[in-house]
Amino acid sequence: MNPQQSTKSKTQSEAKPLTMAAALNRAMRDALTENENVVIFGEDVGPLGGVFRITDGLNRDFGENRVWDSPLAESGIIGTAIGMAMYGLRPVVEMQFDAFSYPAFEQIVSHVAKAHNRTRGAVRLPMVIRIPTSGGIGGVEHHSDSSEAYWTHTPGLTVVTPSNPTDAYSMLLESIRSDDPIIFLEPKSHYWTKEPEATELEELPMNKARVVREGDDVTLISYGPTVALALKTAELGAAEGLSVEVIDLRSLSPFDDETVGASVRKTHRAAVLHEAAQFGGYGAEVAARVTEREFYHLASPILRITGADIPFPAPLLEKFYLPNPERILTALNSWNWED
Amino acid sequence: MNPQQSTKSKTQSEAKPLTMAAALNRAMRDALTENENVVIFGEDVGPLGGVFRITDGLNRDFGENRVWDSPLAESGIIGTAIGMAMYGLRPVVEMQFDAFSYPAFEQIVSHVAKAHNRTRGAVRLPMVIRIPTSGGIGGVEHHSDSSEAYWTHTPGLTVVTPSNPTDAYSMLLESIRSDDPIIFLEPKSHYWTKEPEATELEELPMNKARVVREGDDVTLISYGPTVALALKTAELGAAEGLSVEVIDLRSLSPFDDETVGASVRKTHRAAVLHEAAQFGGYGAEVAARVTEREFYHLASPILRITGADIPFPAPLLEKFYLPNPERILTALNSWNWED
Amino acid sequence: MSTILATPLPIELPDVEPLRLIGDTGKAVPAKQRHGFEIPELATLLGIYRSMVVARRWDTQVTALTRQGRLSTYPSARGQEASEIGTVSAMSPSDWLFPTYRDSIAVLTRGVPTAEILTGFRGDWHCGWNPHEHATAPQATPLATQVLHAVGFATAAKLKNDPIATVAFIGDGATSEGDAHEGFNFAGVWQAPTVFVIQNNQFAISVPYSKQTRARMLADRAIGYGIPGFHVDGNDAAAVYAVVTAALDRARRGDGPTIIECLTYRVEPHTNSDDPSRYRDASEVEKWRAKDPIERLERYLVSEGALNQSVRDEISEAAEATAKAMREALNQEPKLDPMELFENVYVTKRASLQAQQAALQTELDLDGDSKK
Amino acid sequence: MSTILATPLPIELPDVEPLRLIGDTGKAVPAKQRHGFEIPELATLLGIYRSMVVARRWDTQVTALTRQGRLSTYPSARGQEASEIGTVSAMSPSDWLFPTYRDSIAVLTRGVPTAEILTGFRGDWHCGWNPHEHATAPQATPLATQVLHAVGFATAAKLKNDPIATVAFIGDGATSEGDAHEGFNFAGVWQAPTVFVIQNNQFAISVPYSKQTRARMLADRAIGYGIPGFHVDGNDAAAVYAVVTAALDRARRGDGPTIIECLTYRVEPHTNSDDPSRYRDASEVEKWRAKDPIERLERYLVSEGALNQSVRDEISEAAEATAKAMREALNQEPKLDPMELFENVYVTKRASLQAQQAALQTELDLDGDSKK
Ligand SMILES: Cc1ncc(C[n+]2csc(CCOP(=O)(O)OP(=O)(O)O)c2C)c(N)n1
Ligand SMILES: Cc1ncc(C[n+]2csc(CCOP(=O)(O)OP(=O)(O)O)c2C)c(N)n1
Ligand SMILES: [Mg+2]
Ligand SMILES: [Mg+2]
Repeated sequence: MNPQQSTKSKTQSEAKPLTMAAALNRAMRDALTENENVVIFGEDVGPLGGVFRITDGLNRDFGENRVWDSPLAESGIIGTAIGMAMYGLRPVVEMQFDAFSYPAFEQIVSHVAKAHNRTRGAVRLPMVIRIPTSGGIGGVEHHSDSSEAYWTHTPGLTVVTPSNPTDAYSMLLESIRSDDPIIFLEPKSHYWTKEPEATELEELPMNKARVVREGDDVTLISYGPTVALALKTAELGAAEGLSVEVIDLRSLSPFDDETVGASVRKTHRAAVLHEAAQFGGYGAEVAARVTEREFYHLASPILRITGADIPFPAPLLEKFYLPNPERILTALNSWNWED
Repeated sequence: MNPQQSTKSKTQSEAKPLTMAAALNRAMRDALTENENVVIFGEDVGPLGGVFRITDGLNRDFGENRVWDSPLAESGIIGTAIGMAMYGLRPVVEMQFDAFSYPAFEQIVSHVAKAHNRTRGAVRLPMVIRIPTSGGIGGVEHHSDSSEAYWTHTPGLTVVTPSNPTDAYSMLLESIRSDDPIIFLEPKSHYWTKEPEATELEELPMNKARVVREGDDVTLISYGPTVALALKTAELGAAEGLSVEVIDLRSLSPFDDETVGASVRKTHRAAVLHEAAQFGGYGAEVAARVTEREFYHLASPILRITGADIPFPAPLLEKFYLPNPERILTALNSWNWED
Repeated sequence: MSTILATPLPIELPDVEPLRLIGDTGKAVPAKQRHGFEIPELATLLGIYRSMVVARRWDTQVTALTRQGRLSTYPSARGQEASEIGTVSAMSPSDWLFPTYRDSIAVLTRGVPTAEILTGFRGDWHCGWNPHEHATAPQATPLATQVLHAVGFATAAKLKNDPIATVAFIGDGATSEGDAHEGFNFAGVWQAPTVFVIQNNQFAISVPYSKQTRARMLADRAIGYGIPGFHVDGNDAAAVYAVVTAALDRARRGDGPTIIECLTYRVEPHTNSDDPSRYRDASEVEKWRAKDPIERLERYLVSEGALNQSVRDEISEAAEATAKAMREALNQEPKLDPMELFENVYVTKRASLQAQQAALQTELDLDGDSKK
Repeated sequence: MSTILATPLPIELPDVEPLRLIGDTGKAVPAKQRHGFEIPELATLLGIYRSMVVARRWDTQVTALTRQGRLSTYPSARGQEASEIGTVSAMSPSDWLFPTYRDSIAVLTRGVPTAEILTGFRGDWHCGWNPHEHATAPQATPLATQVLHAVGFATAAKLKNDPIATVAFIGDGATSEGDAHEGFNFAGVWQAPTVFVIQNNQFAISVPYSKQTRARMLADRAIGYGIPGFHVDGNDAAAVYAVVTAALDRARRGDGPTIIECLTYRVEPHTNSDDPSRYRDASEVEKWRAKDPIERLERYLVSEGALNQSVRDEISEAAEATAKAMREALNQEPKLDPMELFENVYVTKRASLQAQQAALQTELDLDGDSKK
């Protein structure tokens, strides 16, 4: 069966998942069903269903040869996944948290990202590296990192992150079907957020950003865990008479210059939100590239509203670190709005 | 003997080194002499003196207990250096090339960067991680990476890089004396560049940027291997009537906002140069932060003139990848100079 | 001699039972099965027993309060007291311990105050104690990384002719990480005075030993590093204490590192958020609960006449006092100072961080004002 | 049985000589010292000998041209021909090889054309051949990483009931890396059909075995993964071939992985830019040059009457032809297309990369114009 034949929307509409966790689970289930080369392995992804239960039931339903627990070694997981992908399988592996992908850094940066280029296109590595990312759940040290800047700076990697169940489903399925290796960042604080009943998001390829709320005064550029934050800020802003356009980037690499550029040319102002530290963070790329392209349309510098340049705090202190709507609005008010 | 008592300038003037390699060697020699807690280890840094011979003679002169070859494992080198630094030693370790520091990524990001913060200042890790960085020497795959963006995005790390022998000496000595862990990037293409006889650079703390050439029309922000490139471009520019100010950042983290800001407020235009890929590269931070601070002084967007968003090319193709003076001048000419 | 190891291994190596000095039922193992080790003196064992009882009570209390949501997370070491306490009881105060998240009771036994241990699990800061004050490193979360720290620390001490040793705890799962290997190997080459105590509790979260490695036993790893390896009954505090003591002596004598595998079992869930019903039978857990290390040592002490009612009472009281202190520590509101977030990122102050700190202070001040 | 491994190891394990089937002087080792292995048939050995001679000539030629600066770098495998060729001669064409930078002669013997091997060392592209065409992965530079790829590939084949095996070469130094450990361990648990061939040439650039590990031998590592380990004379092509063949059979039978340590020596510098006088005695090198693996096999074949002058002549001619082809390949100007730099970074085309590609094209066009 040709995986491309099954249409995403059909599979999805059959049973619309309510939480992002359920959506991700369904995407893997559908991928396992549609393509016998899809395999899933990693730490605790088998009978336990992963520490977040995202692979719940898959080991039971597809068996040990399709979904299994590996020994506890991240470089080992990525390295063996590379070999499997070279063979022709489509491994979907889980790093338990961002910080626990670091032991696999060399395999990801020196091999996953480079094998296709190294071999002039002869070796493809169709693999997905799922990483529950970011904070907001009061995790102890090493459980709340945001690692996107490391991956997005690495040529050869594609980095995407959904912010809602609909996207989680379609983007994960698209990632598994992709012939490129994909870093798939799952905002863990939103695993259990339910899709508002009313939402009927349009299907969109994963390399496109989405305008999730229209506005005129300022463009808030967000992704993964900060999309909900941006929307909340927009609500508050509206109450104060500020019309905020919210963009969900969805794909961090590649970056959708068109969608973002169009918005900024309309609003003339923009801010980018993320949880990671600011210095050299992903927001730097967003600010730099949008400024390069839209400088003469900008009324004020692009703001970065992000985590501070400190290690992610202990659980009881994370609220001081994470951007919040008030902080964002204060930052926006720092602009000279007379210009 | 208190290491802080010996003045840098004195030791240095005794025998001014000619190449950066010799300067670095002398800095380590002086550090080993002045402080018995300094130790040096890593792959091949003993009798061989390192693959670039930067530790030449140190094992012979200081013995196996001060300078020695470790087993071949980068995580092992960093991890054991952490333990030694906890004990009170000041390890100076070498990663043979940027790409071979990646196996140590977890130890660097999750421990080196975080131990002091984790323990509320109780545990200090005075260690220096030397990394020969960047391309330009026709190295085969994995021998020409520029890893600075990974380190500079990591709170807790200090990242510096010299561009000339004088700085190489003083900055390495200052790094070894520092109580913070330092990532010390050595532009390998300049190891054998000799200091022009005439140069008498002033001593400068390593956290300060240096204006290495004054100019009025544009600020070229460079560091490590791109400083010489920037200077060459400035020469060419001068011939065309373009007055280029060249800044050598020296410290990548922290960033010297004052020196760079002052220059940009004077020239109203800036470009940042580096070898690493552009997307999410260090130049993004430079462009973003300088724009944030100096937006109303900027006549045009800050340009990033960098490597392309591709893996570092094979030796015979690197010349197409590395920025060159013509490319830089062309880029500068892309600005609307009428503004 | 020219025998060769060039045949499949199962043929070469004999079956092995873990070393034990006191059997399941609390009886001393016959001398000829003790492989040269002696049962520690009663006074020593009584001290260990006392620490184990106190630790169990403390662990139980922490677990209960974690279930109530008072702590962010807590990985219990219930059932592993013989390994945990047997090990640290063999250490001298100046030897350094490199523990993991699992080893809170070992840290407690080292003398770190309750409140300082709970800091990390409650979430007011990452590490609550000053490692230099207690010769105890922060509890490592990134698996196996601490093994290398222990080797580096020990090597530094050796270079300085400082006669201390280090002990690194590591779990069975974590031995699969590259860092474990690098640590064992560096220690062998450098003859670092380090004792590696592998607590093989047979699970890494949900993953059983059989999916972790095909090694007969983890002690076998030692052979590949040219260092001694011991396979010890991890529920026999006497055996753990005796072997760790011998290994520490060896280390201090300059004879290098040792790997000690303590075979035990994690009777509790991995942490409070785990659900073991998904991956193991309750009956297996019950089997191991019956092999309780505290009961075993207690039976031995009783049979040797070393544990009378008044000692028992005293120990109970100490345990209750520790539990009470634990509850009280937790009842103290944590002192949270968001400004501290910026204080120790670097030793050398940074203007940019001070600016971020000031911005947060302004935000909090405004917030305070708006709430007035 | 309840023997125990609870004593320092040197007491437990016997001295071990590496397995050899043909001795230093070219004589067959007595049957009872062959540990169950048979000397391969003469026809097989003659084929191996032929490949070794060709490989030596090729390697010598490449080394010479590298000294002249015609290649960017070249790590010679001179003196390791028995390990390199003995191994790949045991493989079937559909088995996959995962080589390192050191193993060009193995890649050559697999049938990859000279020009395609030299691509990487000359520097026109990172890897010159299509791995799928030759069942040979790119030569790995990041040490030990390829071990995991070999395990993953083999596991995938096993999952698909595809009866192939994989072979990963790895150096003595690289066995210290975490990835080597993870690879051996994963292979054990998954019973991957992989053969790990450790070429212990006793140096990692300048670092001798004694600073790399305290293990008696690297084959001992196998014990800690519950898999078979063999310690083989890496200068005896017959032994290497026999043991690798047995291990591949085992793998294909579903009996899992094997570690084979080939004890040999790097007689050349690490690469052309190395200076061995800084770290080892020339006399040691001479000692090992005298143990030349080609001469040893030659003596055996001659003594068995399998190598007459006409065969020798034919082999010499083949070797010269290979060297000539090598020189010719290098005389071809490399085809360099800077536009290709952007073509295969992703399978899925990216607008941003196409823009960067176009910008470079414009720059080159302008440059071309300006030079007209
Ligand atoms: C590098 C890394 N990977 C993954 C994790 C997540 N994790 C925490 S504990 C654990 C299981 C560890 O098992 P084991 O080593 O046997 O120790 P135990 O918990 O049984 O004491 C895992 C996978 C981690 N902390 N660090
Ligand atoms: C991860 C990594 N670290 C360091 C290097 C640099 N390096 C290349 S070869 C080498 C020595 C390898 O020795 P060994 O594994 O014994 O192989 P040999 O060269 O002797 O064949 C080193 C340190 C590398 N390529 N990769
Ligand atoms: Mg365990
Ligand atoms: Mg070697």
